[in-house]
Amino acid sequence: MALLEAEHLSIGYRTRKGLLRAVEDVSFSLEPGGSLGFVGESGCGKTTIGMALMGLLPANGSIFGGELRFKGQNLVGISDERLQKLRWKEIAMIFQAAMNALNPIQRVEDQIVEAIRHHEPEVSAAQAAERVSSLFSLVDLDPERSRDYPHQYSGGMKQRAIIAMALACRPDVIIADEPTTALDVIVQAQILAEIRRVQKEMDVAVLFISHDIAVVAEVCRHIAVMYAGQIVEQGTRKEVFETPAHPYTQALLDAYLTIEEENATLPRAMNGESPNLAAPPKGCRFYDRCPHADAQCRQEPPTWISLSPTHKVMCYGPRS
Amino acid sequence: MTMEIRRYILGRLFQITLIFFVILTVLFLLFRLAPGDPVSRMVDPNMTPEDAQRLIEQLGLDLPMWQQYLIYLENFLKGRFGISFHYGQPVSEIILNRLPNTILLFTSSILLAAFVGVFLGKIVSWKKGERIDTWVTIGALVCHTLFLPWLALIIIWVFAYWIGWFPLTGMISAEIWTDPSAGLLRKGLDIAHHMALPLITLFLIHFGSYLLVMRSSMLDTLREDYILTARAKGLDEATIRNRHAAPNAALPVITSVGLSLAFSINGGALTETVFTWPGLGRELVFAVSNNDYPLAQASFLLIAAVVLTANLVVDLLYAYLDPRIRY
Amino acid sequence: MTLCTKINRALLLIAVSVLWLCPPGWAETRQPLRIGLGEEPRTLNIWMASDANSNNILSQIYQPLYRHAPGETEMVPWLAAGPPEMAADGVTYQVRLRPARWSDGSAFTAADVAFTCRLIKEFKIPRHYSRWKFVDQIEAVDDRTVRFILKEPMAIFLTRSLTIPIVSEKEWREVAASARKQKKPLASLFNHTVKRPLGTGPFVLEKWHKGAYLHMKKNDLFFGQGLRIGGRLLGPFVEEILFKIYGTSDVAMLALKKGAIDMYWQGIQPGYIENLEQHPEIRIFSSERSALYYLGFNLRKPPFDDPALRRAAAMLVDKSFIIKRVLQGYGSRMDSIIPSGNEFWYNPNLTEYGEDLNREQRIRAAYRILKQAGYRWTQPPVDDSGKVQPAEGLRLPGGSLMESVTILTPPADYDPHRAISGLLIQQWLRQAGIPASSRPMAFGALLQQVKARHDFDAFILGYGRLSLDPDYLRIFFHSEFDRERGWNMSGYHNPEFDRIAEASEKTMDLEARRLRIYKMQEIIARDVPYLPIYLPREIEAVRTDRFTGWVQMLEGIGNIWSFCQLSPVN
Amino acid sequence: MKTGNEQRDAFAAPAGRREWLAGGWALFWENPIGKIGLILMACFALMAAASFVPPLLDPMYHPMHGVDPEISHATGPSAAHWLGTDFIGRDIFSQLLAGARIAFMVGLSAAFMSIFFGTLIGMISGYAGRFADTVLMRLADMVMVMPTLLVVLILSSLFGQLRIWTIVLLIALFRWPGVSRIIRSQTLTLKHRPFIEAARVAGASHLRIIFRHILPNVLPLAMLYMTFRVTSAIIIEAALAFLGFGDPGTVSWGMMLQWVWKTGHMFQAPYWLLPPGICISLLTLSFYMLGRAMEEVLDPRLRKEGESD
Repeated sequence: MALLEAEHLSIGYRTRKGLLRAVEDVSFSLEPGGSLGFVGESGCGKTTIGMALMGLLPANGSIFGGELRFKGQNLVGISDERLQKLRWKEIAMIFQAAMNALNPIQRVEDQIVEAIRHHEPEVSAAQAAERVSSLFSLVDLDPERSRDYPHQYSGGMKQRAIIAMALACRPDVIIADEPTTALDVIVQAQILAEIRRVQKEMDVAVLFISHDIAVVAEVCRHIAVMYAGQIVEQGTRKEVFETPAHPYTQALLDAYLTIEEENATLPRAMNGESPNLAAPPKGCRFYDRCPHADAQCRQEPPTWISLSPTHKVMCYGPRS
Repeated sequence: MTMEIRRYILGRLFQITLIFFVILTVLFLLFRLAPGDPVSRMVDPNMTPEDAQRLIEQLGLDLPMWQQYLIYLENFLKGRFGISFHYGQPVSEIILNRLPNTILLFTSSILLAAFVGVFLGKIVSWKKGERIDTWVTIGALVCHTLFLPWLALIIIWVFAYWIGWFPLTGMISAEIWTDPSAGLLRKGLDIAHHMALPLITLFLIHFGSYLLVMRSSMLDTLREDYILTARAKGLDEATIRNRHAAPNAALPVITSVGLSLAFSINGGALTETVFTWPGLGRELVFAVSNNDYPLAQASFLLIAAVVLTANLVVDLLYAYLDPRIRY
Repeated sequence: MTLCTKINRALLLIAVSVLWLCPPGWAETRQPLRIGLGEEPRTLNIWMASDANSNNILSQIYQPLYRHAPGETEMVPWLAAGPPEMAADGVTYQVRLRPARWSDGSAFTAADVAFTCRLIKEFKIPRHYSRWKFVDQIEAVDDRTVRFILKEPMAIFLTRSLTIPIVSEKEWREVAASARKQKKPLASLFNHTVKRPLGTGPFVLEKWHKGAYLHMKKNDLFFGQGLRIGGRLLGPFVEEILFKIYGTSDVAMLALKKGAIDMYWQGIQPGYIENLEQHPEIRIFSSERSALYYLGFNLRKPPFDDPALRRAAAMLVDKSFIIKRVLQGYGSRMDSIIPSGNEFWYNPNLTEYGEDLNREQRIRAAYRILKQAGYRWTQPPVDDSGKVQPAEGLRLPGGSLMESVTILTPPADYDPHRAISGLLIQQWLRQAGIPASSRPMAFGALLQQVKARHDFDAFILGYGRLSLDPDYLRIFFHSEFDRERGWNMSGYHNPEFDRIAEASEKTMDLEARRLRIYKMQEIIARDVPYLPIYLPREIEAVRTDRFTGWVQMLEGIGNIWSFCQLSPVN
Repeated sequence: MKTGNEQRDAFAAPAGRREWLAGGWALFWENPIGKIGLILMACFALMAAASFVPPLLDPMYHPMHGVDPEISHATGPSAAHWLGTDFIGRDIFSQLLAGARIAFMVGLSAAFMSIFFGTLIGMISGYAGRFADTVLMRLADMVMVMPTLLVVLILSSLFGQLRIWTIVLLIALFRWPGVSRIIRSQTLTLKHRPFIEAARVAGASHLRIIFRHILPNVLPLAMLYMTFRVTSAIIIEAALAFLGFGDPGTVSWGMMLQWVWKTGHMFQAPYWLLPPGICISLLTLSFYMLGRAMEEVLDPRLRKEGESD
């Protein structure tokens, strides 16, 4: 039975201009120890899914359709107490803005110990501290530095500390929402290697969210490409990377410059903007930016076409 | 105490002494340039012109300005503030008698206002938009803008006269303090009994501003990422509010308390005058209207010193609470 | 910040317990006499004490040889056994002393009297020295008699010199000795802090808690105990007195109504009377005062150097309006420098400017005086048909336009009556075209400008406690006193007045001196260097439920006779 | 949601300003605090305007000299005197109206002057930097530490009774540090903005840059702080008058309270004690509310600096 399953999940934000349908009819599943990557432009709803999982949607956001099951239990409409027990014990999260994700006036070790002892009250302070230093060495941070304050850490060290905190209660799933965006490329590579190693060693399922398809491809076995609140293509890393079916996925891959090809042509810039989610178009949402769009795409919303047991795409004329 | 904080304190101390010295000099010049002198106040027809002239010489008011300044500085450094023209007593004696009363009333009212302001600000910001939030905020706004002397008069009228639970004026009741059988506790309670009304007045005026600063600072802090992390850690609302949001939000309140100290000293002087609380503020108002140079100068210097030291304490408290400054 | 919440709760707990714990009224075990003071006394040093409250306290301790008694013009012997014996040469006086003791038990002797008088002469102590300048020798003949030898016969010797407070040699000998060695002897004498004054009076100071109260106890060694002086049996019959300080008269009135004090030793505003009268246990005394509140002119420069303008101004000022409106009826109009309460010296038949005239008549009278003196207007205050109209463009007899004149008054918080009177006089003078404007000023600055620099047109000032001896008439108007810081502030020079004034100082015979004083008052009323305006009455309030026996005198009930005769009701 | 900087740039360009103002007004009016503040201030402005009427009706109603022929003591509200008379028979209602005029005049002019000083010094020290900056800021620290009321008290008692305009100037001289500190930090951020660099490259003189480019951007902020300065100016003038050091020539609310207090009518004449106190408190409340509402419109980020009285 899948660790995490979403069926026709729809999430929206109540705004002055009406209900903003940030996520529309999304279905996916995550196996224990598995890794699923969500990739897409900013504003395509990938972070909203992550927040919905943790029950951290802002006041005006809510799940208005579909189901979200974690270990068979539906998370939609769950009580606060249940949710608080679930958070960090079973689902942990790494945020994008590592710069001040840690409380600036509390020692880093105390913040991690707080998480541990909140969920496992029987653990003594000494044992918790001991666990923190082993976690620090796991993410190759010098345990001596655990007593320091967040402002004494570099960006990369902060992100490693957050990863350590995420692992503190041995969760089943870690949601990583653009963990490396704020870091420079070298540190980015180290952090990604870190996440991969940790996932293997601790057998933790990872749900990776990023706008950079290469980063996602490096960490996740399964990839889901999202556009304007919908998953437009889903499949294994190899399938989506090598045989992209949806024009948007192809555009994303073209935008990803590889240094191998000698005469790499500059990618065609995509014109047009993403649709208005408060009043989404009837047909395919990628219509006005899709080079192969035709009348049919405008009229009827496309349906799922599966290219292989694990690879499916939402588009009329798949052009591999 | 690491090197940074020691250097920080030394820097601040140097700055304070510099400011204090400038205030000292400006004050001296101010008093000497002004028309009118204490001797001219004596209206008694028996005071012949020769008497007046002799008195001026005795009080040293006829010396050239710079000479008076040197004597003034020398006396100041030796802790001798000169003799009050009005009371004929050494000024230091009067100040020693009055300063503790001002500090007692001033610090207790500021502390009480700060704690209640922070406490209520924290609670109210958590319930933003609800009825309690609008009512408490408007209440704080109204309290903060009440005209202090007028509020003091109303409080005396209602609580001291009409209901009659509290004494009308002063700091101690003569009956108790002259009664040999009165013990320390009874005398202490008597002071507290007299201090209740001025304390409430100052508290009402000040807690409003601290509440408003705390509330807006909390609203800002709630948008910070580490609050999201705290919530993601599954902590309950109360822990998030008290252990993560409030301490960070309280820091700007401390600076606001520091900045408004000079303003609250004004309030202190007004309260003391209306409640006849024998503090330095009231003494300054009298000394100023009696042209009593030494007492007015010394009272103002002491009040400036109280404000400066309070500012230093506030800065140190801020440095202590915020590690980003300490290391 | 759990630490912070813990402190929070602790503080709230304390605040609540304080409020809950304080029982409203404390048990009344003893019955002290409780007196409210308007302001904290300045000092216990008798030589420095120039404010009313210090003198109120010290007058219970230090006693004079002679003093005034209610209802008698002659001075009553107090520390002295009988009237002073004057020798034929008119300059030698001998005073016999009553048997008395200082409050520490040591004997009161003639040496103390001699010491005190020599102290005043040697240090030239302000306010007292001018009354002892003309005394040549002071000797203690024996323990109970003192001889004084004057340079020349002086009428004011009995009434002014022998009423100084006598201090004990024991208390002041070392202080005077060390003061003599200082660079500034008088200042060090002034700055000597007296902790417990040694006196011969009815009460002794027990404790002065600065900023709060003074506690006095009965002096068992008081010489007057059980004696009958000035026709009155003296006590004191009160064991203890508590003097409490009240910053504002409002709060003092509340204390009186609630019984926290038995008497408020300060004149109260007429505004309180109506409310106080509703309380049966409160009695209000309204007493005559020996005071003078007046409008002074500057005779040294135009326009007020012209007596006609001064008389016209005197005509315009509606004194009864001020008394009815500003003093709410608690006061009487003044037409002479000497207050009517001083019956013996007061000249009742002086010219009263504008007495019971209405507004129009007053303006017409002023118009006539100014027209005769040669003043012109572009638009006169009275038109040809005799109807009053707004006046404009007043021109001096010399032809030049009169510039605006300012009337300086103390600020409203110092004395609301004088500030308001200034405004009213400004309006009245403008009705006759005199461009006057009243400007309140800080009291110290006002005196500096008027008394020291003589830089003013007109001012409103007053003297609260004028001595019963009319010698101040000479000090105010004798040309000798028209100099910097001198009391002849208006710069009045009249040789005829000077001659009479010098003579009056030396006439020993009362009736002869009285005629001269009458003549001096007439001259001043004619030339109007000062225009006396009003004499406020001293309004005091007491509770009658605990103590009775207040003695009413000139200047009110706060006098030694009251404190010696006051007794508990039960 | 626009971040702070974008919002600031929005009103930098002229076209954006009209749109920003319209948007700002909507946001302001929606906020209940802003609405109450504006209504209260309008009432007091009406009172101040109406204060010229009573003396014209009948000289008896002149706040300072107008004395009722029949009444010569404090009486309760009556047909002739809506709020009763003071201790010598002057009409309290006309005094209240005159007090409104004085309060507005003192509040606005003192606030304007302190903002003028504050902005000037703030811009200069922010723009000039180095020596001028340290000197001016140390001066600001020194002035900020002084209790304004007590200082003005000392000055007013020393130099004789101050006229109302000297009091206004003195208040302004001691209320500018708060503003100059905020304006300085604002100027520092603006100094490195591209359009300032462009102006400097184009050869604009320092003065032109300060007044032509920095000032317009700093002005909305200065206006915001003006409202807070108005409140402290009114309070200080009233407190001064209450202690008896106000300008005796003018009838201000503080002066009325001083008369009530000093002439012994505090506990007998509520009709005389309550109105001035209520007016001072409500007027300061209205300006305070106005300030807070404007603050939310102008720039939520500013709240971090906090405003001190």
